Amino acid sequence: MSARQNIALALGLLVVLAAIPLLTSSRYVLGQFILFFIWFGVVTQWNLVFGVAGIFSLAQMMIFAVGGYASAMLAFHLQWAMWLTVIVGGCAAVVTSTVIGFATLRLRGAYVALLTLAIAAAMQALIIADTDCLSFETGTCITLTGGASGLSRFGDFGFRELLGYRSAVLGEYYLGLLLITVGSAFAFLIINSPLGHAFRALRDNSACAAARGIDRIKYQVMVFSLAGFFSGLLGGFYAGHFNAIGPSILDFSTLLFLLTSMIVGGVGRFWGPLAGCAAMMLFDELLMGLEEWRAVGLGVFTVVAVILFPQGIVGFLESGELRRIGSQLTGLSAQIHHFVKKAPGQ
Amino acid sequence: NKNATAASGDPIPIGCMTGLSGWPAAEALETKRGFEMAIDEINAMGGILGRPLEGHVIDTKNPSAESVTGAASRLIDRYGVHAIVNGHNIGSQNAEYEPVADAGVIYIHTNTLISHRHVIESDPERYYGIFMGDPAEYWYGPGWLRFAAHLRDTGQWKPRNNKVALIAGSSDYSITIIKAAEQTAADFGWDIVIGPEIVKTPTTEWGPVLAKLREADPALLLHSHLAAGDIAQFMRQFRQDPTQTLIYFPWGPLQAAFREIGGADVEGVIGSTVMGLLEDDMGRSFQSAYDKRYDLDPGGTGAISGCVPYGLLHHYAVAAAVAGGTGEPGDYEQNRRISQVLKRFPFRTVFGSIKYHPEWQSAVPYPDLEENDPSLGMPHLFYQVQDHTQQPKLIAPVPYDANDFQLPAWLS
Amino acid sequence: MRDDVLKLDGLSAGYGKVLVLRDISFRVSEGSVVGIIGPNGHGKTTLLNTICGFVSASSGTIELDGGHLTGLAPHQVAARGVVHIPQGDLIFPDLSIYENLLMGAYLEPDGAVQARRLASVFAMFPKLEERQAQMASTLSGGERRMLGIGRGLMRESRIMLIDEPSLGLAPIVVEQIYDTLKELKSQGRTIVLVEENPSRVVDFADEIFLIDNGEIVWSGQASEMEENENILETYLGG
Amino acid sequence: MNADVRAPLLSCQNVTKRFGALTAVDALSFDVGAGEVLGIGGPNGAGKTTLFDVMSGVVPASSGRIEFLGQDITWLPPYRICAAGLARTFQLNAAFDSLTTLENVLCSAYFGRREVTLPKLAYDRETKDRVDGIIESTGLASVRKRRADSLTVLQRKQLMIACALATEPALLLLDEPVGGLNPKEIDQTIDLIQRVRTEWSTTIVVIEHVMRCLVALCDRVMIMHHGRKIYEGSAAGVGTDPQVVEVYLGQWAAHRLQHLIAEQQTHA
Amino acid sequence: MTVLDSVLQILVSGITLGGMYAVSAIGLALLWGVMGMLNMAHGSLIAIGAYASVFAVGYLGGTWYLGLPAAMIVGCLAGVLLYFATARWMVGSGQFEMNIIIATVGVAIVVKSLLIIGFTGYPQRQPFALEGGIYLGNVLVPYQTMLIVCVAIILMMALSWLLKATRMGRAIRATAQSQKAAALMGIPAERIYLQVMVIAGVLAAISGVLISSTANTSPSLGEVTMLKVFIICVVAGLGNIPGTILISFALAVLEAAIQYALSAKWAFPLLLGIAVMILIWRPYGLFGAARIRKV
Ligand SMILES: Nc1ncnc2c1ncn2[C@@H]1O[C@H](COP(=O)(O)OP(=O)(O)OP(=O)(O)O)[C@@H](O)[C@H]1O
Ligand SMILES: Nc1ncnc2c1ncn2[C@@H]1O[C@H](COP(=O)(O)OP(=O)(O)OP(=O)(O)O)[C@@H](O)[C@H]1O
Ligand SMILES: [Mg+2]
Ligand SMILES: [Mg+2]
Repeated sequence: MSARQNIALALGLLVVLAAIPLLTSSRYVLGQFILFFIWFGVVTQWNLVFGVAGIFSLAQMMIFAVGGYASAMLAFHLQWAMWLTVIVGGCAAVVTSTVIGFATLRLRGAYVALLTLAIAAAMQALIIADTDCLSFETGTCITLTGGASGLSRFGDFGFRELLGYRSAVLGEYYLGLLLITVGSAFAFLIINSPLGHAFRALRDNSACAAARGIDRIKYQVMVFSLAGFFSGLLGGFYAGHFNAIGPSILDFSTLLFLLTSMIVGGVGRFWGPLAGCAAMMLFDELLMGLEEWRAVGLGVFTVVAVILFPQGIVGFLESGELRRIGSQLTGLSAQIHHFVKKAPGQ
Repeated sequence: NKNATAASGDPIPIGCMTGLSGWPAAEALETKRGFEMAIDEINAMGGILGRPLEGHVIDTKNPSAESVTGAASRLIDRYGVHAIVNGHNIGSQNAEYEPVADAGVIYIHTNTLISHRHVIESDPERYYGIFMGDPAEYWYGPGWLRFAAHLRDTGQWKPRNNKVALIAGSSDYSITIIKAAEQTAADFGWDIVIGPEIVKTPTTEWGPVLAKLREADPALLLHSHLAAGDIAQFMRQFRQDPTQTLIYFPWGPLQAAFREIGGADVEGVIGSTVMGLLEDDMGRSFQSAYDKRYDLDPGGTGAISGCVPYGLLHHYAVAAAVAGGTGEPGDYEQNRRISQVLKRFPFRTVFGSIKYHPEWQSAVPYPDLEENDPSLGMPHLFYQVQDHTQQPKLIAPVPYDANDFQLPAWLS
Repeated sequence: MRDDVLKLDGLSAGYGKVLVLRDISFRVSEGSVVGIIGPNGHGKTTLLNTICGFVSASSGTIELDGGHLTGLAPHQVAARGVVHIPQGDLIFPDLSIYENLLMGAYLEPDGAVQARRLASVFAMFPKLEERQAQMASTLSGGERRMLGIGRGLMRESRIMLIDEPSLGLAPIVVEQIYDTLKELKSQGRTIVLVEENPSRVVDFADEIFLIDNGEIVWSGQASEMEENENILETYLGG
Repeated sequence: MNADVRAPLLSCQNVTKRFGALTAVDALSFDVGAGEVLGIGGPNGAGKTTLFDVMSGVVPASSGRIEFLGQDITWLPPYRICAAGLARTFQLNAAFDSLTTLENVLCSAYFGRREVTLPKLAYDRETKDRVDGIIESTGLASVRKRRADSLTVLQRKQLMIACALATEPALLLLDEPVGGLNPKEIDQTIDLIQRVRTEWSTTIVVIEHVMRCLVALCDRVMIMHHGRKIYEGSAAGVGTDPQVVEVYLGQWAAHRLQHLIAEQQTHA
Repeated sequence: MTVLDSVLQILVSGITLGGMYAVSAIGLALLWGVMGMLNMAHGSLIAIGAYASVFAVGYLGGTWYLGLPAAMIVGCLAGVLLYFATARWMVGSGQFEMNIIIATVGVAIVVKSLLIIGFTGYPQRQPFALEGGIYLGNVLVPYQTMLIVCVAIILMMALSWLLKATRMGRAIRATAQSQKAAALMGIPAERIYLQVMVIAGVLAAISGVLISSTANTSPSLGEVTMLKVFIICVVAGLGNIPGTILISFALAVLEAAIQYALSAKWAFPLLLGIAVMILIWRPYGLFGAARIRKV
């Protein structure tokens, strides 16, 4: 697809998403969309590191959590406004992400995956084991990170006061939409800029890239830093939206769900995260009725999806299947056009 | 005849959220069963003012803020439930309170979290409909220290020193319990020598912890690790070279797996629950009805989890009937009335009395909160494994204590 | 008339929807050497890859000794006695030279035969013997090529497909390789050879096929080729 | 021009590269003068590619010193060496496989010409124009939009040269630029290299086993063996050096080489 | 309790844990370290083995030692099924490495849910267990621990030998490096994957039976040690099988020592910290060699 087609498709989607609250006021539907925005946004940034730059980093949820925790802690302990803490959270995530970029510099493939996973697991373990009380309020111990029970009720984006409790979700919906729009536009710009080419060049052949003037250290660290900011912002948005954050955000199962979304959608492709997250969340939703068999259904779906679409859903669509259908459609529309033009004459 | 009393009229949708497809699956299934059993019983008795209840059970996967919030919104939006009644969804951090409070429906759960109280107190007007059907996990800690002091003071057990060791698993509950014990230990005359030591869940190799324990040699151990298999392994390894320590685990010893895996090594251990099926007529008849209905081995552990939504839903039904009917989402007035009734009238069910604290909106514990009237508090039940082939014996509090405390074999 | 070992009939093949080979038919008779030449990127490698099963034919048939190869997986084709020495080497990077060579004899369970062949490969490329334990991934371009060819010689074949044997090799080694090929030819082996250097092919092959744009545009005896200077001129230059 | 008066553009002194017990490049010293074309030959495994690797910084030297444009580049990382004006091609036809031809060249042009502190979000006009020119003159115009992994051998070789040129090198190292090509294509490539030399006034070092190419292109030839220099001089002398013939050329190739040189001289 | 006793206790605990890690690592080291196929369903195979034994003995009423052969048979079947659910469709495709991770994640989710549905989520008693042990001072070394350690070492050695010295082992390594080149040699890549997954299934099932008597037979058995086992494989250097055993014991003893000396809450984070440091210092693991790819 050309850049123009991509932009047209993106704008179309944006209009549709912006119109959703007009079609339904169901808090559940909007809530699921907000969750979709969060996961989609996170996967988009992850895709920059994992797919575009080809670095097997599994630190994404940790970077997200740093953003979330930083905003939550500032809001909780210092009573800062969420709008502010979210930005600080984004910056904290950039710092963390950059450090991870440095730590993984000398590593390749599975070794990167393990190092990042270990860092994330260590962070979770440290949070859970955080039991040193900063203060005792109403008989309970308040710790820096909230420990195993996490932090909650530290404030939100003010939509509740502004729009009332029931419409607050609307505000958060549009805030989420704004975040993913900006985040995706950012990812799109990066992927199609010299920087994006440098990332891909390093992934394809790092020795050759070095000989063409591309400094691996610099750009690897850079891709981590860039992907960190929106991940952190989204972490803060998550914290503000749910008004809670806890160590379960670092659970392996969430990470795997998102990793699966990325791969099912199509690794390294701009539309991959969107297709993957949408497919996984939609399917999970459809399986709701299966109760205890729901996880079985999701597992089977995952296996079948990678078998049927080894290049991801987007890869499958790009591989010609869609083009075939598309050309049939344009053929059809040409015929209709032809017919319509002819009709009045007769 | 039966049909005469059976409910007719518009069904009342009632929700239940539980992690059927996640790690809590085993208990979640019992939650679902207890919920459905209560609905059938209530409907057979005529429903709420003649309207039958219609249950909607929804899966919360591995409970987390997003999945439980989503489940609550879905129940309200999609099914328009008038109430949500279930067991616990640990990990949600009370985030689901928001959609529930927005809709104003009644929500009764047993998340067993001390933070429930803080939420309610922060805005009683907003959270009027949200109740925690059991006392917070917090009470396990002080409850055990009080009970141990009682054993000491009544001479049933003569500790060699006043040292206590505190060990916890890496879960929210476990840590809150241990922190509560840490804060109150001194009040009961105990001196903390180990801990709180937090061990990752799961842990099955206890050597390093036991080495510390053997060095410190405390008279009392509170081990708030919750996984039955893990603590059974602890006991097996402890008994290889035991110290003169009275050992307590909250909740874990009540599970069949604890005795199955630990065998004779677990005899003498004390466990407790702040909410549990009583061994009285009411409890026993529930147990047998439950086991029969779901074709379970008689006397199994399923009913212990199943009784939770069962009792809570009955309480709700009675309260709604007294208040003149249920309230749909948005009907704040009616739901407020139900909330008033729930707080006003304690309800005796298969796990004791549900008496909601007027400000905290959670069940009042007995006797931990210095509540001396068992009809006004939910009993914190203490059990001792006396024979590993049998269910643990209920040894406290009065008047539910059918059995006596026995000095564990390793305490000479 | 000798028997046909390999028979291609109306073979077309390509990548995705792009056809690279169109309607290729020819026979290779027992003990003969067939040379395939043609401009770069016009399908020579694709032809060999189609025979050995890497690329699937979109139409047409491939027969080996009267049995079908079309549609078989590469390892099945190999098991029928097709040895392919591919253009891109396809060595096992993290096996040693020695292990790479042994892999060449995977279908040859007899240890004594293996040892004999190994000795002859080592005799041809003493460098490989010297460096037996070196990881294949660290070899120089030419050494990789030697390894690729050596590995192909580790097994008995009904037909050998060789893609550009002289690529990246020092002139003296090229000489040696052609000597070996000539020896194989004299032993009656059947060989299909793709080579960029027409003078080599003319020297060595019995029959030559010129592939242009996926089609056979000329075929004939090597001797006819020399006479037909303008064909060489048009397609391959000096 | 005379080779002696040209100031050395690149000078290698005692460059050594060891891999464990193996010395791939052994205390090698040589100069390359501005504007000249130096050919390198030698048996397989002689250390030619390794020499390029060391010069371009892809692998670090074990010892020795490399000076380029008066600057010591021995320990510089490859991307700095590239920015300094030394570009190379690879023996195994390396390219960025998932990028198109155009993107490959653009990317090299953007990052390789000078050190980029902070990349912009789009390529500038000047780079794009320059890249268009290079694609045109290297004969890749018809495959601008094709992914690099679907190119033919010849096109990949052209692409590598195009990418290297896009970095605007003062010195271009070519590793077997005509290996695997047929005579016609070899001539085309020789022609391209000659144009590079004149139009971009680039100094060139070329590794090649095809003697025809060395003879046609080089002012001077160096033959390596076991990491050492065994011959340095005119292309004409290669075929007559007994050691070179013995370890590298063999009788037949030596003979052909003589033939070629004679032919060239009659042409001239 | 003397200091010596404490030290002994730490050592015995470390060795018990180490044996558990080593034995859990075996099948994984084969599939991941050697074949480059990260099998996220490895933990499921372990759990399947443990439950096969529980089922054969506890539900069908076999003698306790029959649990092991039962588990091996079921492990073999599980390997076959795993192959047909995942690798069968992916061998030879470009995205193999990544897709196989996701496919096995899917399988792991399915297996765990099915185990929960079939056996409930509560832990059960593993009938295959050696009772008793030998006292070293006041410290008991259980027979089960000794069995686990011996089995781990023997299996690892056997695996090492298989891979290094046999035709099949070479074919396995060759297929892992290039499925295309292997096919050219006449090696059926699919069959190699099937064989290897069956071997991994059997090995994992054996480890499941062995460790579940000390680590609880529950549907998440195997899963809980997975992260540590991943770390062990990587710290040792992927594909280095003797190194994997060594690191299993080293890290486990370290873990036990930290638990004792500092506090249990630091054991896991510190262990991870050490792993991170080792990787930064030696990017290919302690015993691994860098992979060289020429351009
Ligand atoms: N994997 C692939 N995907 C798409 N197209 C390909 C692929 N491999 C080769 N091609 C195309 O197929 C055509 C024929 O290539 P092939 O390699 O068969 O040519 P060749 O005659 O062997 O040339 P060479 O001298 O380069 O080896 C080329 O145009 C090439 O671009
Ligand atoms: N990483 C390495 N480890 C060990 N040996 C190596 C390594 N890299 C190269 N070698 C060896 O160094 C020697 C020189 O290799 P190099 O690639 O420079 O040869 P070359 O002269 O380019 O040969 P060719 O003409 O075959 O390309 C070879 O014998 C090769 O096996
Ligand atoms: Mg070819
Ligand atoms: Mg070379």
